[in-house]
Formats: sequence, structure tokens, C-alpha cells
Amino acid sequence: MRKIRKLLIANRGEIALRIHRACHEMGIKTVAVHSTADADAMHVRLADEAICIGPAAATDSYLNVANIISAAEISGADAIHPGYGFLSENARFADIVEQHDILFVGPKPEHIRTMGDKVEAKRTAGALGLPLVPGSDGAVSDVVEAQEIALHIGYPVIIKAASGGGGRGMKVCTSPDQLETLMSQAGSEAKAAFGDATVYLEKYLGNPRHIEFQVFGDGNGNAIHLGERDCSLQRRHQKVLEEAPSPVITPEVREHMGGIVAKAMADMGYRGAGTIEFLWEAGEFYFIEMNTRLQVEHPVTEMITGIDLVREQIRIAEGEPLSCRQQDVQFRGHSIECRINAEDPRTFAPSPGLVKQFHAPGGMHVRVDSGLYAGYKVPPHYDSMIAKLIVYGTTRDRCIARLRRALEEFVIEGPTTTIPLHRDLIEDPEFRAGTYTIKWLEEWLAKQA
Amino acid sequence: MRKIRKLLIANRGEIALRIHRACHEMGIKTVAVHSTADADAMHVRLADEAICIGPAAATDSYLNVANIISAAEISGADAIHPGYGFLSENARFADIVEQHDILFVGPKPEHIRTMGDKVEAKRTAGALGLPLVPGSDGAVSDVVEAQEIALHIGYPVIIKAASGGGGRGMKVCTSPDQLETLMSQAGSEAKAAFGDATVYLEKYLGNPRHIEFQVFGDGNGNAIHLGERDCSLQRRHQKVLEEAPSPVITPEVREHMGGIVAKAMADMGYRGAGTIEFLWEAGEFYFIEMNTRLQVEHPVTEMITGIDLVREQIRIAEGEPLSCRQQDVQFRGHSIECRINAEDPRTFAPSPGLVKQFHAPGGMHVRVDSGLYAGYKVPPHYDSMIAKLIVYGTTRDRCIARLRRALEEFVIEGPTTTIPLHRDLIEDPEFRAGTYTIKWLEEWLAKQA
Amino acid sequence: MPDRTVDVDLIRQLAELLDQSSLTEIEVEDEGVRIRVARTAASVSAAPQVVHHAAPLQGTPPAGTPVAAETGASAPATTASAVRSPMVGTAYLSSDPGSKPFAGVGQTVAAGDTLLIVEAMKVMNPIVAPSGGTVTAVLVENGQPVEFDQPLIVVE
Amino acid sequence: MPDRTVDVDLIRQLAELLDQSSLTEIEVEDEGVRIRVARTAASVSAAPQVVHHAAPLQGTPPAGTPVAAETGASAPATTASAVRSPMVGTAYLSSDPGSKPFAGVGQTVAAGDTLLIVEAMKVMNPIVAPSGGTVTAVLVENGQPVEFDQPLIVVE
Repeated sequence: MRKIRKLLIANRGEIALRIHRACHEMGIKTVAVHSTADADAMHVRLADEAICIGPAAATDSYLNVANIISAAEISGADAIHPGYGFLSENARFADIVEQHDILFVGPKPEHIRTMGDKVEAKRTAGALGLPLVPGSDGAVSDVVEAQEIALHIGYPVIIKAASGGGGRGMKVCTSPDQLETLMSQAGSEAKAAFGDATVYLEKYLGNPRHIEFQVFGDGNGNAIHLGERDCSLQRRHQKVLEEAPSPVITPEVREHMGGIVAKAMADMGYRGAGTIEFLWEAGEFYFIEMNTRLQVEHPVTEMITGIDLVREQIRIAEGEPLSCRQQDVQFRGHSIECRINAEDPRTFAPSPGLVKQFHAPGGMHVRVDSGLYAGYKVPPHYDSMIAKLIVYGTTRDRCIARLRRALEEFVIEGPTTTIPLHRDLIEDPEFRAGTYTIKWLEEWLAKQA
Repeated sequence: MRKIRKLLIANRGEIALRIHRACHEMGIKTVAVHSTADADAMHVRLADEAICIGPAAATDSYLNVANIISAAEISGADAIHPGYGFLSENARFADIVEQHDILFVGPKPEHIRTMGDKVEAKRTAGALGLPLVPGSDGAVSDVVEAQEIALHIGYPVIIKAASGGGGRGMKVCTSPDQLETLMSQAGSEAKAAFGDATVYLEKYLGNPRHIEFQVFGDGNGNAIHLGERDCSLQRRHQKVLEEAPSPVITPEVREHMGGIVAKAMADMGYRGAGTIEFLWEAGEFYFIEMNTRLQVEHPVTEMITGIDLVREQIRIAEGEPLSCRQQDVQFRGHSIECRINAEDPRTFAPSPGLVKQFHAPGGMHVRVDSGLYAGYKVPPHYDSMIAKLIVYGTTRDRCIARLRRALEEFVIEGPTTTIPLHRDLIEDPEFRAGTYTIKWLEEWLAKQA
Repeated sequence: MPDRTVDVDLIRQLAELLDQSSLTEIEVEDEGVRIRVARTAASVSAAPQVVHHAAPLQGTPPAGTPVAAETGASAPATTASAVRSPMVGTAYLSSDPGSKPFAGVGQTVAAGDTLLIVEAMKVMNPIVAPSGGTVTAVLVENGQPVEFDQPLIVVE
Repeated sequence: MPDRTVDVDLIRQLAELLDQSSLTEIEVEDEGVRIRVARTAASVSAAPQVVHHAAPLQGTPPAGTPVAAETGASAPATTASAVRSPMVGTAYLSSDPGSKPFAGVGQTVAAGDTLLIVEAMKVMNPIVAPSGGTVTAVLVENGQPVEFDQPLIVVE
């Protein structure tokens, strides 16, 4: 156990502010490290100390390990929180931090490494009992064998090139009589594209949802889950709006699946916060990947559990045990987060620049996580997400009603933002019904144009 | 049962915005009525309709019954919410509203009337089983009788002039041997001051706390309580900072006393929201008065119960039953509200005028109820309260830590505000310990000067 | 001065420059030609800019006469000298539906003449001319809801 | 006007310069061509105005040398032409505690001469003079923590 007195925030934007807030609420001093472009950022102004670590380009500042470690040393910070993105899933960085006898607010470096490697991550997940997309477990050449496998995992199946990517050598097969033809087609395509005709089989997920579980481990074999988040509303693989709980997950399924992921984390000896992402279709979960860090959408979990996830991360980094047992975690009500980007709500063209007006919505159960303020200039060098609006309600309907009210009140003038997109989105009957999948938002956007 | 489709908000400032928010979350259209001085108020801008009802002076606008009723009629509003202050405890207004077949979001007029009369309120409270300040139950002239009463209620006692007020003819007596002398002194003073030597006896509360219970009745004999709020931190009888739960009330006492007030309200057939105010000393409650309306400090109750009090008021006005039974009400965590006034934090001189900058704190469990925005002018005609900062934490200590963090972030430039007062106040060890009484803040302020 | 002294293109570029920056002024001088581009600071106001739905009120017969939160601003020149409503209510231009208006445009009125009636709480309140003159504008329609201080009629 | 009168690129550079600085006005005059770029001082900014505690950093021997988030602004005239730190670290003015500084005020240096050392991650990084000249100011103290881009020494 080692109390953190001063923590260096190796990130920027709203998540840097989020971490600063948790620290100050715990009586921990903060060190903001920032690029020259972020000298006026809110968290830089609020932090107890601020150190410029490089020019605007992230590679030379927020990814500049040497300067960040030096900043921790000259400021006497005893911990580093990497936020999300940047160095948060860089195992080497985590190693270096720990080698400098600085606490890394994150998982053990080896777990970052394992989960950062797609093949290794899948292997580990499977070994830990997490459900994978069922398939041939390697190359298949024999049609009879393929027929057997396909019957076992159930149609439709997808035939994929072992050396492939980008959709080439990929065929969806819906019935046994097509399998031979499609396998040979896929093999030929794969041969032409990658010089290797080897193919394998997997269950085909036509229209799944993206559902992820939040987990916490103490690094000593204890772990809990904090339920799921539904992040199916995506545009170009970027999450747009997230909610917890998922409209399709029952308490029984949550408890069952949560139990599986928590046990996996306990067995792994996982430390800190993590997210296990699944595709979900027809009542079944299929592991995609694990993020060994805090997620952008972590607040929706905070709202329905009442647990401050950043505080929990810091406690665990200090060597404290988990603040609660699984049976103490209670899920209450519903929460939705809207990611508000400095982008045109139709064309999604980025819109950085001077924030002329900023007025966040207030009132009961409305939360805004944002580093914006009137007079701030959104720099053009980084991610376009400038604010997160998080709303809570006792039911999903009441949460949406409150969200609508909050979106009415939100004023950001200067940069064009995606607030109008969210206003429209939550009026959609299918969104209201919660029946969307990961393909839904792109289709909806196409209809709006 | 009658669904409200359009509600007129007969108030201004943050509470008008609070009511607007609840309405929009319930799908109810809002009509803002305002004085000429409030044409630019936030709730006026957000409301579906806005009607000017008079000049700046409240007597000619917010207290102008005829114009408010006319505004309801021309806008087709089917309900009026009076907020707090202004017409909220005016039984005649409630009568007139109901005579116009408009729903009054408040208690039955006769209960407003009863509780608005100090003598009648005490009599009713006593009859309903609420604990009163024990005393002689009328004039006492005989010293032997006085000795008996004083022994029964316990020393110290206070001798008060029946026709009196303002401290004259008032004597605190700490032991039986002083009683005769002090009674005759008090009688003489009373005779000189008011021409009437009649005195009576009451238990003397030297240094009590102000603790109030939130109640809700359905008007049909069902009532619940939502626990207490501690509002002891007062300056010149104005509450400055409120918290729930009270640092001195145990769950057992809450359940016991809450049961008494809920039963009283059920027996009375009370309808809507009400607050029963007590003085509390040495473990005993003494009824002071009942407020038959929403209180400024209602959000702290909302934060620890999760119940939206304005929504509940509106539901009850519609004729719906209470949304939950007593056993469904759960108290979780701790909440504190800071009233932020446009006043000098030392001299308390009012400071209206242009708001140059406004930036509300954000993040987890931080709520701001305020009609302020950058560019708004705080009019000099009304109450100086311009914002309420409400913070929640799982424990009192964590709530205070979060409050401190939120106060660090709060920016209001232009009017001088009492934010610095709150920043200092929450650092005080006695505040931290929760050992304050209703005299404490004035003494603390005197020490700061 | 030569026939073409001022470079308009330059001014546009300067203006764009100014717009893109947070500057308030750019001044350029070249051999007697001086160009100065300036702007006043934008007004500070972060209130939500909700568009009033301007739904017709109950009992408003003509098309969408909004409750006049902004009426004062809509015709400032005319309304500055207008007779204003002393109360919230419904304006009537004549004593009953069939009869002719109390005061039409062009009509001469004397001080104290009834111009229209505002009904509030079932009471008919006559609105009288503060001074004599000619009616130059009637700003409300028969049966229109009016708010406090709303301009009703102009007598000049 | 002649074909090339006003250099818009120059104005843009001046404008950017002004935007990035805390100045309110820049004026340039060159053979009858005068360019003035200005802005009003009051900038719109609703960010919390937390006073940096400017606590002395670990290992900073002299009294309260703040991490220089504002150093650039504190001595603008001098630092504009200063040699700046290319990294975060600790500045050392001499090769070891006993020896004399690499460069003192008034000293003449040649291009490539070591002016001071910035230690980062146990590596000593010599900071060299970009051109020859005279040292007119040393802006950091021995052992002082420095951030990226912090002005260290002025050679003119």
C-alpha cells in the first residue's frame, strides 16, 4: 500500500479533467502535462502544476515518453494516469513508469501486452472461458470436415482467408448446399489476393450489437464486474451514443455473463479497470477484444452503480482492495452518454476553433464532462470529441426524456457540433424501442441525408 | 385524474427553471410569466410560451393574481405551479386558481390557510401528534403553578410576555430559586412594553439545530416522508447551506420521527409536497412551522432518495397516487446544497448586474440549478440567490471533498458572489465535524471579519 | 491619386484574416493609402437560443399571433408612442361582435375616448386615449390575447 | 498602387504572432509601408481562474521557481530570441557542482558551444549555441526543472 500524493495526468481534454476531478476529490495534487497547443486547456488551468511536454503534434508531446517521465520526476509525481488513447495501452510505457518507481494507474504491463495482441488476446480469452466466435479453429480444406463444422456451429457461416483481410476471400454461406462452391471461390480469391488459398470457417454474425462489460480486478485474484454498456450506435467504428444497461440484457443474463467475465479476470489476476467487448446476437455473446484501460463511456456505468471508476482505479493503484464485493454492486436506473464532437452533424467535417459561447445544461441527474469554456480554442490537432453529456433516469424512457430536455439547453457556439444529431437521433422510434444494432446508425444517417 | 398538457410557472429565477425542466421531462408544455425585468431570463427563453405580466416590482407582476390567471386563460394552461415564495403559500390564490378550473400544483387551500396561521398551525400540529415546545399552555400568574410546570418541562425555561415580541419581557430561568424573581421582572417589563403583564412559560432551547422533514401526501389519506434536511447554517434566518441527511440523525430516529410526520400528514389528508420544520436539541424535536410548498433546499432530498420532487408534485396535482410507498424510499449517501448569492461574501451587500462569465462545475454527482448565463443581467428587484450548487457523495466526507472540488471550478464573473464564503466554510473543522447549531454560522462569520 | 488606389481584394483578405482570428483591428498604410479593418467585440450571451414555437394561443382566431415576448422589438418605430396594455387579457376592438370598432385607422379620437377593451377575469376594461389625435395604427386583432405592456394602438 | 504593395503573408504572420502572444498590438513600418495589427485586451474566457500554486518542484534548490507555464510571458522582450529547452528535464549550468558555468552573462560564445545541460532520464543533453554571440541573459538557475520550449539563455 502506497498513498498517492501527487498524480501526473498523461492525457488531455475531457478525460484529463475527469482524472483531475477524481484526484482533487481524493486530496491528491495534480500535474498536468500538455502540448504547446493545450496551454489554455481547462485541466491545465485547474491542475496544481502544469508542465509543457512538447509541440502540438501528439507524437512529440502526449506520446513523448521521455518528456512525460521527466515531467513526473521534476514534479515529484508518485503516480501516472494515462487516461484513454495515447499511451494508455502501451505496455512499454507502463513498464518504464514502474521501472522509475512511479505507480502506473492501470493494469500490469503483461496484461496490456497480452490483450494488445489480437491473436494472443483471443487465445487468452478462450482459455479463460470467455465465449469466442465459434469456428474451425484453424485452416479447413476438406469439404466434408467443413460441412461437419458448419453444421456444428450453425448456418450462416463465413469463410475467411487465413492470410486475408479487407473482405477479400470472404464468403457468407447460408446453407450446406452452397458450402463447397463458396469454399472454392473463397480459396481462389484468397490465392489471387494473398498468394495463399488457405481458408477457415467462423459463425457469421449478420447484425450484432456491441455490448461490453466493465470489470475491475485488484491484481491479487479478486475481480468484480459492473454490468454492461451497449455501444452499438457507431459511425465508422466510432461510438456515438452509449447506454447502460443494454436494452436487450436481462438481470439474469447480466448476472450470468458478468459472473463469467469477473471469474476470467480473477483467474487472470487482472489489476484495475478493464472492458471486455463482445458482439451479441440472438442472445449469445462473442468476445471481440479487451481494452485494458478506462473507456470514454465509463460514466454511464458510474451513473447506474454509483461507483466512481477513476477513484476506484486510483485506489487499486495504491494497493487498496476493491471498494466493494460483487454482491454490494447494485444496478439502478438507466444512463445514456452522448459524445459531442466538434463536427458538422451531417457531413462530419471537423470544426475546431474559438468557442464563443458555452452553456452546459444543469438540473437533476444531468452531468457534463467537458474541458470547454467560452473563449477556449478547440485545437485542430486532436480528437474532435469536445464534450460528453451523461444523463440518468430511473427508467430508460425517463432517461431519454431528460436527455432530450438537456439537449434543448446545451449551447456551444463557435465550432459546429453534433448536438443536433443527438437531438434527432433520440426522437427515432427504433432508438426509442432500443432495437438497434451496430449497422443501424450508419443506415439511419444515410436516410437523414 | 386529469393529465396536465400545459403548465404555467408562476415564479422566476432558478425555481422557475427547475419547474420548466421537470415539465419538459414529463412532456408538458410550459408557459413562463415574467415581469418586464425578467424578459431575458433563462426559463423565459426556454419556455414554450412567455407572457409578460407586469413591471419589475413583484407586487405588480409575480404577485399580480389577476394577470397570472389571465395569462393562464389566454395561454390555455391547465395547471399553475407557484414555486416557492411569491404566491406559493397564498390560500386565496390557490382558491382562485381552482375556481378557474385550473389545477393548483400545491396543497388544498384550507391546509395552506391552517399552516399559514402560527397559532392555528401549532394547535393543528399538536392535535396531529407532532411534538411542540412544552410550556404552560397559556398564561401563568401563580408562582407555585409556575414552579410545578417548570419542574415538569425541565430547566432551563423561558418566561415570555403573552402580548410580547422582540425579546422584551423575556427571561431565561435556569433554576427554581430564580423563578419567582424573574417572573416578576418579566411581568413588569411586559406591562411597561405592552401594557399587559401576562406571561407564560416554555422550555428554553439554548442552542438548537434546524431540522426539517420532507413529506408528500396524495390528498386522500396516504402520506410518506422523504427523510430530513439539516438547515442549521443560517445567517439572519436565511439558510446558507443545507444537507441531507442531518449529521446528528440516526436511521432509527429518522424512521421514528419520519413515521410520526407521515402519519400526521396522512391523518390531515394533506396533498402534495410539504416541509415540517423542527428545532432539535439534545435528541428531541420541537415543531416550529410547516411550509406548504416546495423548499429551496429540496434538491438534497432528491439526491439521496433519487425521487424528483417537482415531478412528484405534478403527478399528485394530476390526481395520480404517490409514486412509491414508504418502504420503497431508500436513503443513500449524502448531499449538500450551497446557496450562491449575488452578495459580497463578507459584507453581504447585494451585487446585481451583468454576468460577464459563467462556468458551472461539471463531472460526477455535481448539479447546478441556476438561471444564470454569460451576458445575463441579474436584476436588482428580487432575491439575491442566483445559483444552487448541489453535490452528492456516498458519505458526508466524500460529499464535502467533491463540493470543495466543484467550488474550485465554479466561475461567476461580474456580480460578486458568496462562492468564497462557501469555500471557506467547508474547510472549518466544526463544519467538517457536523457539530454546528443555528447560532454557529453567525458566530463563525463574526470570527472571519 | 491613381485611378485604382484601393485594392478591394486586399480588403477582403484583411477582413477574412480578421474573421478567422480573434483580432479586432487591422490597419494597413501604403504611400497615402491607409486601410483599417476592425470589428467590435462580439456580445457575450450564452443563453440557450430556443426558438419560440409561437404557437397560436387558445382563442386566437387569426393565424399565429404569437404571445408577444418580442412584440416590443418587432416594430419599434411605431410602438414607441403606442397605448400599451395595462394588464394581461384578451383585446376586443368593438363592444360586441356585430358592432363597429371603437377606433379605426384614420379616425380622430379625443382624450378619454375608449380605444378598445381588454377582458381579464371576466371583467371588461376599457382602454382610453391618453390624449386626442388620430389613430395611425391598430396593433392587435379582435380577440387577440395580449400581455402586460404590449402595444395596442397608436394615436398621434 | 504598385504591383506588390502590401505583403498579406506578412500580415497573416503578424496576426498569428499576436494571437499566440499576450500582446494587443503589432505595428510594422518599412519604407512608407506601415502595418499595424491589434486586438482589445479583454479576451473572452470563462475558464476557472485558479491561481497556480507555483510550489517549488522537487529538487529545486532556490526559492519557488515555478514550473514555467507562464515564463514566456514574464519577460517577453528577452525571451523572444532565447535558446529554448527541447525537452523536459533539469537544467545544469556547469558540468559538475564545483566547476564554472558553461556560459555566463557577458561571455562570448561560438556557434556549437555548449551553453548548459538539460538532464532527462539520467541522460545529460548539451544545449548548444545556434550561432555565435554574447550571452546577454541566463534565464534559469542551476538545478532548475524546465519544461518543453522554456527559454533558457539569450545569445545576441
